[in-house]
Amino acid sequence: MPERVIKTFDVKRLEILDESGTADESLMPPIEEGDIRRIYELMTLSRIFDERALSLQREGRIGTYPSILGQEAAQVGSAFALEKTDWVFPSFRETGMYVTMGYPLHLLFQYWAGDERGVVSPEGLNIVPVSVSVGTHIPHAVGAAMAARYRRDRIAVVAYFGDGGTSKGDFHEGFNFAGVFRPPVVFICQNNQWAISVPRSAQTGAKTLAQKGIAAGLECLQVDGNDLIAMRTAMDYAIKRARHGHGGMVIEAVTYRLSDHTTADDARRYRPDDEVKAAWEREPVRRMKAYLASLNAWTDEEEDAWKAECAKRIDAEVNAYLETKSQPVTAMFDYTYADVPADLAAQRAEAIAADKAAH
Amino acid sequence: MPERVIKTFDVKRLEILDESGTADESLMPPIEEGDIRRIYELMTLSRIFDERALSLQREGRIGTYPSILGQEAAQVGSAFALEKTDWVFPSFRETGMYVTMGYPLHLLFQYWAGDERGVVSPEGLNIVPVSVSVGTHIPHAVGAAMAARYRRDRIAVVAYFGDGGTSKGDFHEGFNFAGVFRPPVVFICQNNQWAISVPRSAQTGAKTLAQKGIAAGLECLQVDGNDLIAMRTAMDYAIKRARHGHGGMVIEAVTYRLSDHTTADDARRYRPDDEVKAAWEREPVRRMKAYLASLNAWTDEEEDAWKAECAKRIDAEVNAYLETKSQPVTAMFDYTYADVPADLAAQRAEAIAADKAAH
Amino acid sequence: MAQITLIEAVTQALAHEMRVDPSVVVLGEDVGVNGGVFRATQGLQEKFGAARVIDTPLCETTISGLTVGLAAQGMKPVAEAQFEGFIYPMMEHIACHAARLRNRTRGRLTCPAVWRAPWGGGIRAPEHHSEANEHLFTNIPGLRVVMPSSPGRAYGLLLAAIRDPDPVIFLEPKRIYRQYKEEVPDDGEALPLDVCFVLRDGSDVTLVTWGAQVKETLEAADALAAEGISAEVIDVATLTPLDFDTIHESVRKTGRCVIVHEAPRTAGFGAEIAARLASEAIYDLVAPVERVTGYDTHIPLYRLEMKYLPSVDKIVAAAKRTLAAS
Amino acid sequence: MAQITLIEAVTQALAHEMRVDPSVVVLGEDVGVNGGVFRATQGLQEKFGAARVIDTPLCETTISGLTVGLAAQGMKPVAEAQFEGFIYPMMEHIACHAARLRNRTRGRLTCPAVWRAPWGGGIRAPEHHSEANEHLFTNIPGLRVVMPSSPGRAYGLLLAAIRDPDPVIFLEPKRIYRQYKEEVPDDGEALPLDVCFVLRDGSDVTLVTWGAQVKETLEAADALAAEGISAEVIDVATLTPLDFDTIHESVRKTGRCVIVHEAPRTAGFGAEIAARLASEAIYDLVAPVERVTGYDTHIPLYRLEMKYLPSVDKIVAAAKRTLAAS
Ligand SMILES: Cc1ncc(C[n+]2csc(CCOP(=O)(O)OP(=O)(O)O)c2C)c(N)n1
Ligand SMILES: Cc1ncc(C[n+]2csc(CCOP(=O)(O)OP(=O)(O)O)c2C)c(N)n1
Ligand SMILES: [Mg+2]
Ligand SMILES: [Mg+2]
Repeated sequence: MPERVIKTFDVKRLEILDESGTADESLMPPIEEGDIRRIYELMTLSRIFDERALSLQREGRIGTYPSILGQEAAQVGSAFALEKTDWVFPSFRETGMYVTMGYPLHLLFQYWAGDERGVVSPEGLNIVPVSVSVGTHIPHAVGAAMAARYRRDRIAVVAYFGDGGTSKGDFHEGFNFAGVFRPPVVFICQNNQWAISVPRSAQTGAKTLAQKGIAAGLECLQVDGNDLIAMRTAMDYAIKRARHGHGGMVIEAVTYRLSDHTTADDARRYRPDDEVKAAWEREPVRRMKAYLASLNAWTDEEEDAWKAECAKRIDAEVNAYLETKSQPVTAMFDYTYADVPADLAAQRAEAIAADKAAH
Repeated sequence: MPERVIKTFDVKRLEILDESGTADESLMPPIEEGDIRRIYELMTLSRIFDERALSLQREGRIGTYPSILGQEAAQVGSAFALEKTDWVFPSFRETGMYVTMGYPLHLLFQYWAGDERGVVSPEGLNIVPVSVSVGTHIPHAVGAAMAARYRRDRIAVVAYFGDGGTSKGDFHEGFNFAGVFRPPVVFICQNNQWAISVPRSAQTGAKTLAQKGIAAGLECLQVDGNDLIAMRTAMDYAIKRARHGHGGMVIEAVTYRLSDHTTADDARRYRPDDEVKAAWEREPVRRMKAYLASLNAWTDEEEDAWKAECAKRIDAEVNAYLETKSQPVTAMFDYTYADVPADLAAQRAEAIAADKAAH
Repeated sequence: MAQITLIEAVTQALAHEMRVDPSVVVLGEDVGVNGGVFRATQGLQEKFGAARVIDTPLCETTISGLTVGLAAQGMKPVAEAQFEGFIYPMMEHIACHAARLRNRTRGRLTCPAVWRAPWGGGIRAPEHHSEANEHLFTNIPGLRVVMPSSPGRAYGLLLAAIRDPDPVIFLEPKRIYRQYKEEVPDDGEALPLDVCFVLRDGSDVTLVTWGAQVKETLEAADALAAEGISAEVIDVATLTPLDFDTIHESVRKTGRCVIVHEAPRTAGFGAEIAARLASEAIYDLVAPVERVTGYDTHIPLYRLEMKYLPSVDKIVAAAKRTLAAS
Repeated sequence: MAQITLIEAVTQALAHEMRVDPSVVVLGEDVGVNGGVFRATQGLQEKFGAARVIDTPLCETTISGLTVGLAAQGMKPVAEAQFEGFIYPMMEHIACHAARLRNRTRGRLTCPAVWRAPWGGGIRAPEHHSEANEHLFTNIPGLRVVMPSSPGRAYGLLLAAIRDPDPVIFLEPKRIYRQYKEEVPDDGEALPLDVCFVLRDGSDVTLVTWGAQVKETLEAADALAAEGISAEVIDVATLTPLDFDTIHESVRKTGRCVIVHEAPRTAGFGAEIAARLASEAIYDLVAPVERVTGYDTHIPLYRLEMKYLPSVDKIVAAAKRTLAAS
């Protein structure tokens, strides 16, 4: 059938550090060595937190936990570009972002141990609660960005979600809205190749997830999500655009979920070992370390000292978590409304009595 | 920021008859003159039905009605490619499709006059009820296509929707699903430039609606939706692909809603007269007539005779509708479940009694 | 002072609150240039600009989610569902996010937002335009579900809803949008939420209802009065949190209760009121509680819809049954 | 014969029906290769192939809509919502399409589909994984809402749900998925829908419940028996259409009723049962109807969730209140 082309779209990809940690110098952005070290430290800290969370879960001290193993660069690299005044709308697998933003880490243990207080950002940090319902936070982020646009706040709003999240209606509607009004929102899709047991290839017929931005008229870019330098570079660009009123942008960070989906999952049921083994070759922490080593900016002693420091810090966070008392039974009533309605106050009294009777 | 292009997409457009009705002969498909006449007749019949529906509404003999004025080519041209065994999932503005499929037209009056029986396809015709909730029928169509695929039925499933419909989550999810499993479904987006008062440009930041297929990895095409020959050509291609197991396809039919949104709307509140005037220059019926005339395939006498015939036919349909008795009060109970549950049977008896008492 | 209809009272309340509070924004399909398909937002975009009266794309899920995002940032969004039949895709954001934001963040983030929707049948509308589905919201903690039944209450309750620090579902009985006019001063005086309104005093039977059915119920009370039966009429107004005390007080006096609503009977909100009576007022009741409701079927297309809805006759008959029972 | 758990009974029923009826297909997230996150569909894809056990993308709206489309074409789809907290985006297709397809087409098209969802709290799960939101469905005509409470009833009721010519919402109390085993012959024998099951005879008080709470309620009956109080226990099983006769018959005998459910109290389905009692059994009742339910708050994260749920103590106390009242 004869037709004429009326529009052409390119999907581009950015990668700077290769798998061995060698940088393409022609693409290397100006970036201070201190920053690079700092970023590497945050990646390591994230990984050590993650390991500890897994062992706390095995010991029954926290509940279901989603590991970020393999996604440290995508998270730390993107969050490093943010200011404290920006607003972050995470999915449920963003430990690296929390670590980077300086969130009190004992709260994360507390949240995964079934305590609402763990997901409340302290004043001065703007991270909304984890979005367990996949993709639902995307329209929230667009709404927050619309509020910023209305008030002319010079902030960016960032939403994190996964490859699975791109199949949801919320994703599409949120993107489309952002394409129309162009508020300052940056969408970071961590394509870790799996949505529980569903591989990326069965999630969508699209060849890239970045191209989903085309449907909304949004600028889009695929990035090697295991390449910290590329992530940071792309994110700096996207955030700057957003802050300067140029509208939303989509970053597909191609990475890999090296662990099970969560501690409630067993990935061996559905994915081949070789795929995982191959993915380990591309994992971001070793790659970054190699790069630092090539700059002579990181020694084995520094590595050991930092790891020891991380272990100490995480120990302290675990202790802080373990020492936190449970909320009283009234905690389930007191934030339902600004004031407790009369009937609810009666139920609250019932609950207090039932709780006393049970002890 | 330096990047490399990893994927390129073209959006193509098909147009064969220009606004004056002159065909680009190099693009003209083999098509019998009889078919062309027949298609023109269906367009005219659709328009006359539409006019009559509007006047019945003004007389209070039917309820709210959505006119298809200006969209006759998009509807007749696409429906003409269908077989009776295919399944059609219409939106609420597809009179031209019903006319083309040979649906008993008095039923349409009945439906818009608030009688469920009006939307029940007679056996042998597979048109599911009008989808008033915009976009919700898109996943249904994909489901029906999945059933066809499972059973290896050699049919196509067609879903009609508007430019507004492309903003809904159902649209995206349905498209994405179709992109993964590639069942035989053809999506026809009638981009009539308006969703009630919201213009196409405020509906999405995408430059074309066709490109929304890219997000799902679906083949997509923009067509001059006022060009009957192009519509038919595109649709033949899409249906053939679907029937032969090559998966779904999106056709954006660019057209214009010349009338108000429905009889409950007043489009002068929100759109400029000149836009409408300009759109009349591109309307499909006159264009088609000019083409037929250029072929010497249609005379003024034929035109007059056919219009008289249409008026007669529509008169008969109006009478058939007006003579249809209302359903009894029990009609609201008898199709709620296969069998009426006990409590509902009691309510049914209540309703019969209340109805008797009221007379 | 001019007399206004219920829908004009909605517009008046929106305009008032936008005037006094710059954090109030209105969003939805066709709410801007077109002023809403029922004209509830007529003139607002001209007055307050397109940044505050936002014509959205056709995407109920995101209108709802956007509302949560805006409210979480301290705005006071008023979202419109064009008809209540299209509110389903808004549910997740209402139930899982709006209603819980305060709870999830221990009060750090809140959701002072309003979801407005034209509600109910009786206007000869197409399919999905006549729903009475307040049940979707009444079992969800953290929400208020409010329904006005007169121009004055529309104005006062909508002001209260916008000012309320928690999310409110504001259902507008479209059948009475233009049924009659009354004087509604634009004085910014809100009416209390969480309170039932006693519209008519009576001593023999309590008629409890909300929304469009208030009209039929008041007429039924007239008809009963003509036969010497004294009916008290209560407009629930805020369904949740329910002001059961006002209902209970009335039933203490009358001993009889007829609940009227247009949603299907089974598990409609009338059930909650009857349940409270069965738990807390059983010794006051001298007759079975009656429910006059829509049937447990879908509201039919418009040819039959009036036969589906509660009517004066049905209400009168039910009230008489309670009197015959004791 | 092997003893099986409730979740194994679900798998057994699915496998049975897929074996005997080629129009049965299963779809949802992770239902194929992974066998479902709870293993409800374990082994089905191996047995019946990927064309009949469909791993979908992550799109609840479309899983639900697809189910309507498949069913309209004469298939018998069984869709899974991975948790009931994610069922909200499925609502519109259930309420506006599945429940109405027969009605809209005067019987030409029907929707013989099942929506399965793990339901309720008590498994120390993350947010949105512990919902008891059956209220979403109980006011919707044209649906059946079914909840099993034992392996045997899971098998028999799920077979019935799949065979039913109308759409069924099948809510599986995940807290008791693996609580105990019982013998469930794979004989293809369905149990009746629209019927309450009397699990224990008693004469002093009727305890009415469904789903996971059946366990606590039976234990409460034991505890009451130890104190000389004879409690009848009814498992509602099919919430709508409700078999009120069985409940009424019991209350006629006992004069007292305690309704137990884990959803919030206000406008929970317990209200409907209490309302029916207030309308049809008021002269049989000798004490106020009691509801032991979740509070009108969101179910808290898992640290506090057991304090939210009804407990044996709370049920016993309520039953005693009904005895003290008369
Ligand atoms: C709406 C919704 N449906 C289902 C689930 C259950 N679930 C949790 S995570 C997940 C997969 C998410 O995949 P992806 O978006 O790729 O994120 P990832 O887990 O890989 O980080 C699913 C299906 C959920 N949380 N929310
Ligand atoms: C889900 C939903 N939201 C809102 C409406 C009200 N409504 C009816 S038609 C329409 C605009 C549809 O625009 P489009 O999809 O372009 O179709 P068109 O009317 O132009 O044929 C709207 C908003 C609806 N019917 N369904
Ligand atoms: Mg993933
Ligand atoms: Mg349109």
